[in-house]
This record gives sequence, structure tokens and C-alpha cells, in this order.
Amino acid sequence: MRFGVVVFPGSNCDADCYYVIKEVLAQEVYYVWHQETDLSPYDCVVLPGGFSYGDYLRCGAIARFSPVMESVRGFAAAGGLVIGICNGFQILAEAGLLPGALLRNTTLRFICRYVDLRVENTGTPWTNSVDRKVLRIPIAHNEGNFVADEETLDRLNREGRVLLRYSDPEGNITAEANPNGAAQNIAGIASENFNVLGLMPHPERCSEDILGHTDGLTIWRSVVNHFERGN
Amino acid sequence: MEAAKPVSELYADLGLTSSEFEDIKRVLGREPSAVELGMFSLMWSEHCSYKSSKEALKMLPTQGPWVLQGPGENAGIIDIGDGLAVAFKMESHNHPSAVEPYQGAATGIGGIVRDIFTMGARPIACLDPLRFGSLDKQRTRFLLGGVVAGIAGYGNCLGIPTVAGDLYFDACYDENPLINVMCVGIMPVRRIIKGAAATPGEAVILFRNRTGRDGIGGASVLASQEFDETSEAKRPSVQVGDPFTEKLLIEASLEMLDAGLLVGLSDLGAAGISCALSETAAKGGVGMAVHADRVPLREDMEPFEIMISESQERMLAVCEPAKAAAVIEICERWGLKATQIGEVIPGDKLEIYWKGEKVVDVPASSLADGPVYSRESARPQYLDRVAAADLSTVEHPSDLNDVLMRLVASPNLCSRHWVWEQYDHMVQLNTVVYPGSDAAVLRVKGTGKGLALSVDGNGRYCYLDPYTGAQIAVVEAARNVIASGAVPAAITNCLNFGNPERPDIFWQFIRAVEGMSDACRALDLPVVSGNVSFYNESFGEAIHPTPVIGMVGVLPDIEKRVGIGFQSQDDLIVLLGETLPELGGSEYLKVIHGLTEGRPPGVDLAKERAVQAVCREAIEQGFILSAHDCSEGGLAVTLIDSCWATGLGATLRVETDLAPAEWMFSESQSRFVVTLKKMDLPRLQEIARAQVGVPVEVLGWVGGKHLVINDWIAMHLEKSREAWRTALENILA
Amino acid sequence: MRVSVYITPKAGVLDPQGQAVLGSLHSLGYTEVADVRIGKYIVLELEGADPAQVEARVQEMCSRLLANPIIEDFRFEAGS
Amino acid sequence: MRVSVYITPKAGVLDPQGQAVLGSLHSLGYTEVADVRIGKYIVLELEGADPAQVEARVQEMCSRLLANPIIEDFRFEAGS
Ligand SMILES: Nc1ncnc2c1ncn2[C@@H]1O[C@H](COP(=O)(O)OP(=O)(O)O)[C@@H](O)[C@H]1O
Ligand SMILES: [Mg+2]
Repeated sequence: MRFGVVVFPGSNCDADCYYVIKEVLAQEVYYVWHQETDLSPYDCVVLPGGFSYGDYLRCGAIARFSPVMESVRGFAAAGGLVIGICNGFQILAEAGLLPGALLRNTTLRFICRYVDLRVENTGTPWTNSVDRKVLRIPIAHNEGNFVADEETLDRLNREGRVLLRYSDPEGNITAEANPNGAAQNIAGIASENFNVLGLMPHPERCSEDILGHTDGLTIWRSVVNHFERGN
Repeated sequence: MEAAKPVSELYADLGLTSSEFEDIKRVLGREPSAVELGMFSLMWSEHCSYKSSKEALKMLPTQGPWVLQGPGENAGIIDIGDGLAVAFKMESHNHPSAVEPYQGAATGIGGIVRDIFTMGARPIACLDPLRFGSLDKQRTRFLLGGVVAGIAGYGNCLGIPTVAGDLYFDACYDENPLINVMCVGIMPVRRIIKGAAATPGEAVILFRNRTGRDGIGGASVLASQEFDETSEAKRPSVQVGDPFTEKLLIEASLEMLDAGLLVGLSDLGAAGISCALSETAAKGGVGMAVHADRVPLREDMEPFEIMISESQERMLAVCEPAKAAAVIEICERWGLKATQIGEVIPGDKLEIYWKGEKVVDVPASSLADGPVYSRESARPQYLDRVAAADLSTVEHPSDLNDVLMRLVASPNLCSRHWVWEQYDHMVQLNTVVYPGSDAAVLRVKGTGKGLALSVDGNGRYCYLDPYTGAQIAVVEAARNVIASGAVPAAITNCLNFGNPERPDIFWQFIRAVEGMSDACRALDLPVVSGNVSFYNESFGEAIHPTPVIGMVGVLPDIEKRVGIGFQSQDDLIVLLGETLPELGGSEYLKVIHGLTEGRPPGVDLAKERAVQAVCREAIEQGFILSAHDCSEGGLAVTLIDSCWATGLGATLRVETDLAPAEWMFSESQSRFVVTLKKMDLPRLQEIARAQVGVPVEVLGWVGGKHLVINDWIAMHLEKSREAWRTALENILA
Repeated sequence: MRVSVYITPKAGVLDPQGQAVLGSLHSLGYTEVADVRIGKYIVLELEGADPAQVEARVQEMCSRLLANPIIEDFRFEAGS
Repeated sequence: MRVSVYITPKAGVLDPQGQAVLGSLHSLGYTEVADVRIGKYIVLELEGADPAQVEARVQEMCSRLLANPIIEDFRFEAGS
């Protein structure tokens, strides 16, 4: 399977995603410069975390106009797999490829720590290999407070498009387990056809034993599994 | 600056002394122009010239077979094998942060990160030793919040994890907090580059942010004078950081170096372009001709202002003329403006032109080699008083559980996660041991190795005895690194002191440098970089002398790393080293009795060396399950830390002649608490026998939900942990 | 020509920063403040003299880039 | 009573955010934009009817908390 990791000016988890895909998943991976427009070589496009364009104005607001994003739109429309992690999620939301927006954390502070996440739907390209109810994955963001209007939230729930929610270690959805104020503890959502995923937690940060946790790997493995089964 | 004023009156406004002004005239053989005078005033300021500290710093050991670059460059560099080198350095941004905490701290990170990639290294970690005034002051809380947010705002954006630091509160820092920042980078040995021009004809290229009036006179105005009522008026000197641009500078600079395009690379830090040009030229033994009117500006500026502006995120590259186009092209791909502003010329002249007219014509070396002073030094009188304190009469409270609870929830000992959770400490996927341990441990990808990083420096100890206090900073940093499984390799430092023109302050400085030097020699630790920050005073009151040490250790095999947390039921808890009745300068005395008195714990360098060797060898043999250095708070705090880390309790049966409070809270040096399986005890004893003076004392065993020490302490882990964990955020709420 | 753009959090969208500032104002003794909303104030310097045309262009800039319609409202006016 | 507060980066102080937005506007084809400065727009709802007194209080709030006088300028007006 061939991955393309997009590099925007200010991306800073690009190398981390690249490393995990190559060294841990042992899949083919290439960097895609934000000015490139040909995504046809790739089976999955990764929009990595970081501070694209310094996150000035609003996170993801400037990056969404990069030439590559027009191609990402087409790639997704054609059913291609797109995963946006953290800043990547913010860019997807700004670009309208995922609904809602990400506001400043209610703590008004950047938060970097492990959180527990209840997996809400395991029948997706991103979660088919998840074998437990709760995943432990780190977050690292200043704007992860997901908002959307009631109608959108209803629809996301109804269609099973909320994939991850902040929870306690047992999987209970509580206010205390919500690190950033996100509506309904939402940490990750998918597009209508489930081929686009946006999530605030960083699966690439917990995909190796030496880093302490490997729950992130279940997400990466799901994608590869989905692809190898022929979608 | 009023250009109308003759230079003979201007020099004093710029902070130069009359004899320095005479020296400048002698060097030039004439009166300097106003622009030249401005440049001299910055380059000869304490901050840039080290005029008061240069002599003393010569005491420090700087050599070692693994040292690739000692002090004198933007950062020190050591060889860690496998063709890799590690560059690191520490800096202060105390005064800018006192004026504007967010931007002051942010630009501090920006500056130290530039020092690292300027050497060719990719920055892989930041550390942030911080000292603030008492937490009950509103101003302290404001400064703390702003500084931490500033470090986070800048460092997180760069994608450089902030993996360790420290944080002390003491009233002596009320007005003058210490914001020190350290950066560590890694590179292939072949990519090392120095900030020197080499051959006439080479192009001098300035790239990145445009120049504005930020921080005009920042170095001389802010860093080299004490604080007083006029500080407010100096505010325009504050710079605003742009981490996004800096991130692009890192990528573009490393790309140019990988492509072999550059002869020299330098950042523009304090004293801006004047400093970068004169140092780059002087180091290469050449001159430079530069056109100030080609410098891209944000606003209309005088040549004087351009030469001394401290606008952030600017770099100076020197390359062969044929490669200039390629350099500019890389910059442009990263969206960075690059402009050739001049060229290298023969001789030693730094010539600056403004619209064709020569406005500066000085020997580059005269700017770079400022004056050197031997300051007067005299032992401060307060030392007799604090040393005479009789601590044997201190009455120890009977409820020691209560004492321990108060200690672990006190500002200097409570959990710092409120700070480090604001820092991205994971990005780059190297952080194997997070903040909250003795040292942070990073893996070195592509090798089986690791790096252990720690910063240490207790100002209270140094106040009570600067010589011993500085030694403790070194030996404690080394122990932190050893307890993680690493071999200490080299140090950097940041020496924060008051006004060096005061003999009592200068005495503190000299004694601290002597202490640091002796400890480094005893432990074979070269000092490869560092920084001196003087004039940390406000309203005539100096801070405690505060040398801060930044240590880098290497783990030959990262799989042999060790954490502070107890591992399993029934493991033996063993103390390496000896506990003495040394409550002087302790947190116990300060928090429980309100005293800053006595003598700090003593350091016996031979014993220290021996205990470190034992701990190191035992970890190397692989049977040590946890290791924790004993430092502030004493043994009781060390033990409960290890309990909390993994949620396992401990029961200790202690026999001692000391009072219980002395045994638990004395801050004696040269100690580690380690755990191991019972059957491995003889191995540890044997290793200890090979050294002189390293007692091995079995204290108890791991297990249960409580920490129990004789009938002195019986503490429930979960409840006490909550008090420790939430103390800082409760105080700040 | 100078155009000032005012961007405000949409009614109904939580404004955590505004709430925090409200809290701080109260603790500083400014208890008369009942609500705080924090938005952005953007000043554009533009070439172009025809007000109608400038207006159309700025309208477009706002809805495409400067504001996010899901969470923000905007308005603008010539002058500052 | 409603008071609008406008906070802008001080002249001469770097405004990296404004610069990034300027660059983005240019690449979107809005080349007529010559400069962008980004500040804050804060709307306060206050109790109190005496305009002079409200003004004095808001002045104080701005210089103590809302603006950072080291790098920002502010002005305010009643109404929004
Ligand atoms: N300002 C800070 N930033 C990041 N980490 C910090 C900071 N202050 C303390 N820490 C972390 O908290 C832990 C405890 O700090 P400290 O008590 O100073 O350690 P030690 O006594 O072992 O030197 C360390 O892991 C340290 O890196
Ligand atoms: Mg320690």
C-alpha cells in the first residue's frame, strides 16, 4: 500500500507519520509537497499534525487553500482514503471535507497528554482492526474543541460517523474525561462514505513499544487491512 | 537616538564607560561615527562581550576526546558515535520575560533553537529551567502563566519537544524571574558548520524576516542593566516572535547544509546584524563589505537602527558566489526572502555602506573582542550570619505524616505536570522517558542509543555557599542522568547573578565557577557551552546566585534505561550512599520552619564519583529495576515519588541515630534509591565493594498501597498523590 | 483605502476565551461586566478606489478566508 | 450598555499573523491588498449608565487586562 504524507509549511508531524508508515507498518510512503497536485500514485493521503502557516488566523484556514488541497478534494470525492490528524483534521474541517469546526480548548491551554478514547464504530476503514473498546492515544493541541450545530451532530451520530469519543478508562463518556470541551466528547469523525477521517489524537505517537503504548497501531493496521481486503 | 548629539556625549547614554570610549578612539585612531558607536556599545556590552566573566570562565574544563566543539561557537558539540554528533547550549531570557513574559520566553526559545541549527544540527529537544518569586504574589502567577504559554506557543509550533526543565519559587526572584532555555540538536558529524567566512569574494546573504525596530538596543538596555523604575520606559525593546518563520528557517538551513552550499552560517541574536557580521568575519580572519540599504525593512529605519535591531528569525549565510543563486532558491521554496547584502573582503575591515556612502569602517575583531575586566571580589557579610545558624535547636513537629503532606504539596516539590502538559513533549517520536522522571530519555533513531537530559541548579544552596551550591548543581545533574541509565557526557550552563560590579556579587560568581569547575573535573565532564546573565537585580536587591547546569548523557543501549517507579511487589529497596544530618538549605527548613539558613549539604567529590560508579555499573549489569536520585525534599520525597510513579507502596524498617525528620528530609548528596530482586543484592554489594565509601543499605521492600516508614510515616498513596498532583493548579486557580 | 473587518463568534457558539476574560474581570473587581465576547479586528489596506468594487472583493475575502461561517459572523466598513 | 474594544498590534511591532494572511490573500488573487494587521475585537456588556464612569472603568480594564500595552494599542467606543 502506498501512502502520501502532505507537507505544508509548518507541518511538524509529517516526519513522524512517515517514520511509522515506513518503519513500523513497512508500507511504501512519500512526502507530498503542498504545491503538488497529482495524488494518483497514492492509496491513502495523510494530512499530518503541526502548525500549517503558523495556524495564524484560524488553524487550517490558510492551508486549506494550498494547491494540494484541491486535489485532496477530488481524491476524496473519488473514494480515496484521507486521514487528517490534529492539524490535518482542522484543515479538513476548514476545507469543508468534514463538518464542524475546531475551537480553542476550554482550558485555553495547549494540552499534551494521553487520553482514553471509546471506539464507537469498528466497521470502518480506520477501525476494523481495533480489538478493544477503549484506546489510549495522546493528544497535543490548543484547538481541539469540536463544534457543530445540533442537526450536524444528530446526523453524525445517526450515521455512525463519530468514531472516537473522549472517555474514562472504562469507556464512560463523562465531562471529566473531556479534555478540551468538544461537543459530545467527539475526538474523531468520518465523512459520509467513511473514506475521510479527522481526529485530534495522534496514533503515530503510540505505535511502537519503546514509546510506551501501541494502541495507535490498531488504526494504522485497520487502513492497511482495509486496503488489502480490496476496500 | 538623537543623531544630533555628538558621540562624545552619546557614549554614556549607550552604556559605555569613558575609558571604553577612549579605547574605541584608540582602536580606530579617530572618533567613531554614531553608527559605529552604536555597534560598539552593543558588542562591548556585558551580554555580548562577557567582559566581567571571561577571565573566570577560563577555569572551566572544556576538553575531552569526545568534544568536537567547545565554548566559543553558537553551541557546543560532542561526538556520540555512529557518525553522529549532539549540539547543545543554554541561554537566559530573564529580562525580556520580566517585561513581557509570553514574548520574552517565546523569543528565548527562538534564539536558543537558532543557536543549534546554526551549527548544522536538527533541534530535537528543549529544556526550560525556570525560577519565579513567591507564588502568593499575583505578579508571579502572571509571569508563570505567560512564560509557560510563551515557551509552549513557540516550541510546540516548531515541532521541538520540550522534554524537561525545572521550576523553583523563591521571593528573591519576585521582580527578576529566571527564564533559562536549553536546546539540544543532533546531526551527522560531517554536517557541522561554523559561523565563519573564509575567502574574499564570498557572498553574504541575509534571509528570512524583514528588519524592524524590535529590540533596538535590547542587548545593552535589557540584558546589561539592572531593573528599576525606568524599566517600564524600556518596553519598546521587546521583540515579538514568529515561530512559523523559524520553522521554515530550520528546514531551509538544514537543506542548504545538506546540499553543501554554505561556508558559514550564523543567526542574528543579541546585537543583531552587527554581531553576526563582525563575528563571522573575525572568526574567519577576513573582512566584510555590506550595504545596509539592501537589508529588507518593515519600516523606515536609520542605518544605526538597522545595524543594531534585534528583529527575530533572521539568519546570515556566507557562500561561494557561484552558489548564491542556489541558496536564494532554497529560501524561496520555503517562502523565505533572501537578499545578498554584501561580500567577504580581504583584511580585517568591517565596512558598512549606506546608499553608497561608507558609514562604518572598523576592524571586525575590535568589535568581536571587547574589553576584559578583572572585577573586585569580596566575601559577602551575610554568609557569617547564615552559616552560624544552629539547626540542632530546630524543633521537629511530631506529626511527620502532616509534614510530608505539606512538603509534597509545597510549590517547589509538587508535581509540575501543569507546566509540561502545555508543552508538546512527544513530537518527533523520540521521547522514551517523559518529564516527571530524573532525566528525560530520548532515543536516537537508527542506533540502539539514547540521550538523557537534565537541568539542575538550586539557588538557595548557592546563596548559602556558592562554591558548594554550584558543585551540587553539577553532581545532581550527573546523578539524574545516571539514574536513567546513561553515562554523563558533557554540560552546558547558564550563570545567573546580580551586578558583577559589586564585589560581593562578583565573589559569589567566582566561587560558583570554581565549584562548577572542580566538580566537572572530578567527574570528567567538559563544559562545552554556556551563558552568563548578570545584573539580575531589582531595586538594588540581587537574586540568589543561580548557576544552572544542563547535562547531556548517553545511553549506549537504550534498552537498559531505568525509571524512577517501583516495579513489583517484594523488590528490595536499597539506599546507595549515606544520609547525614544536613538540613541546611533544605525544603523542610524552608517550608516547615520558614528558614533559609545553615550550610547546604556537603559534597565529597571522591564519594560522589564512587556512588555514581556503583549505580552506573549496577544498571549496566541489568539487575536494577528502578533508580531515583535523592535531591530536594530528601529521602521521604524520593521514596514517595517512586511509589506514585507506578502506584506501588513500600514498607521501610530504618535504623538510624538521626532524628526521624533528619533522616527523612536531610538533602545529603551522593545518594540513590534503587530497587532490585533480593537475589541480586550480593551483586550490588560486590560492585560497591570495588569502590571506597559507598554504603549499601537495605531500607525495605516494595508492596501495598501505602508508604510506611517505621512508625513515622504511614501514607495512603492515592490521597497524597492527588494533593501533590493538583497543588500547583490549585494555587494558580 | 482602508477597510476594517470585525469578526465575532456566532451567537450560540461557545466563546471560551470570552468566558475566561469575563472571569478575570470579575475577580479584578469589574463586576459590572455581564458578558464578554472576543473576536478579531482585521485592518486591510487596499488599492482600489471604487467603493462598490472594493466592497464586493472584501465580502469575498471574508467569506472565503477571513471568517469561518460555521463559527463566526463578520461585518466590515471602510475606514478604521 | 455595550462597549466595543479594538486592540491592534502597535505600529512597528511584528505582526506575523497579519503577514501570513497577507500572503494567503495574495495567493488567492487578492493582490490589491497591500497590508493586513490583525488585532482583537472585544464586545463588553456592562451595567452602568453614566457614560463618563463607564469610560473610565473600560479604560482601566483595557490597560490592566484586555490589551498588552507593551505590544498593543487599544481604543473603544460605546455601541458595537
Ligand atoms: N519547567 C519545566 N518544564 C518541563 N519539565 C519540568 C519543568 N519543571 C520540572 N519538570 C520536570 O519535572 C521533573 C521533576 O523535576 P525536578 O524536581 O527538578 O527533578 P530533579 O530533582 O530530579 O532534578 C523532571 O522530570 C523535570 O524535567
Ligand atoms: Mg532527580
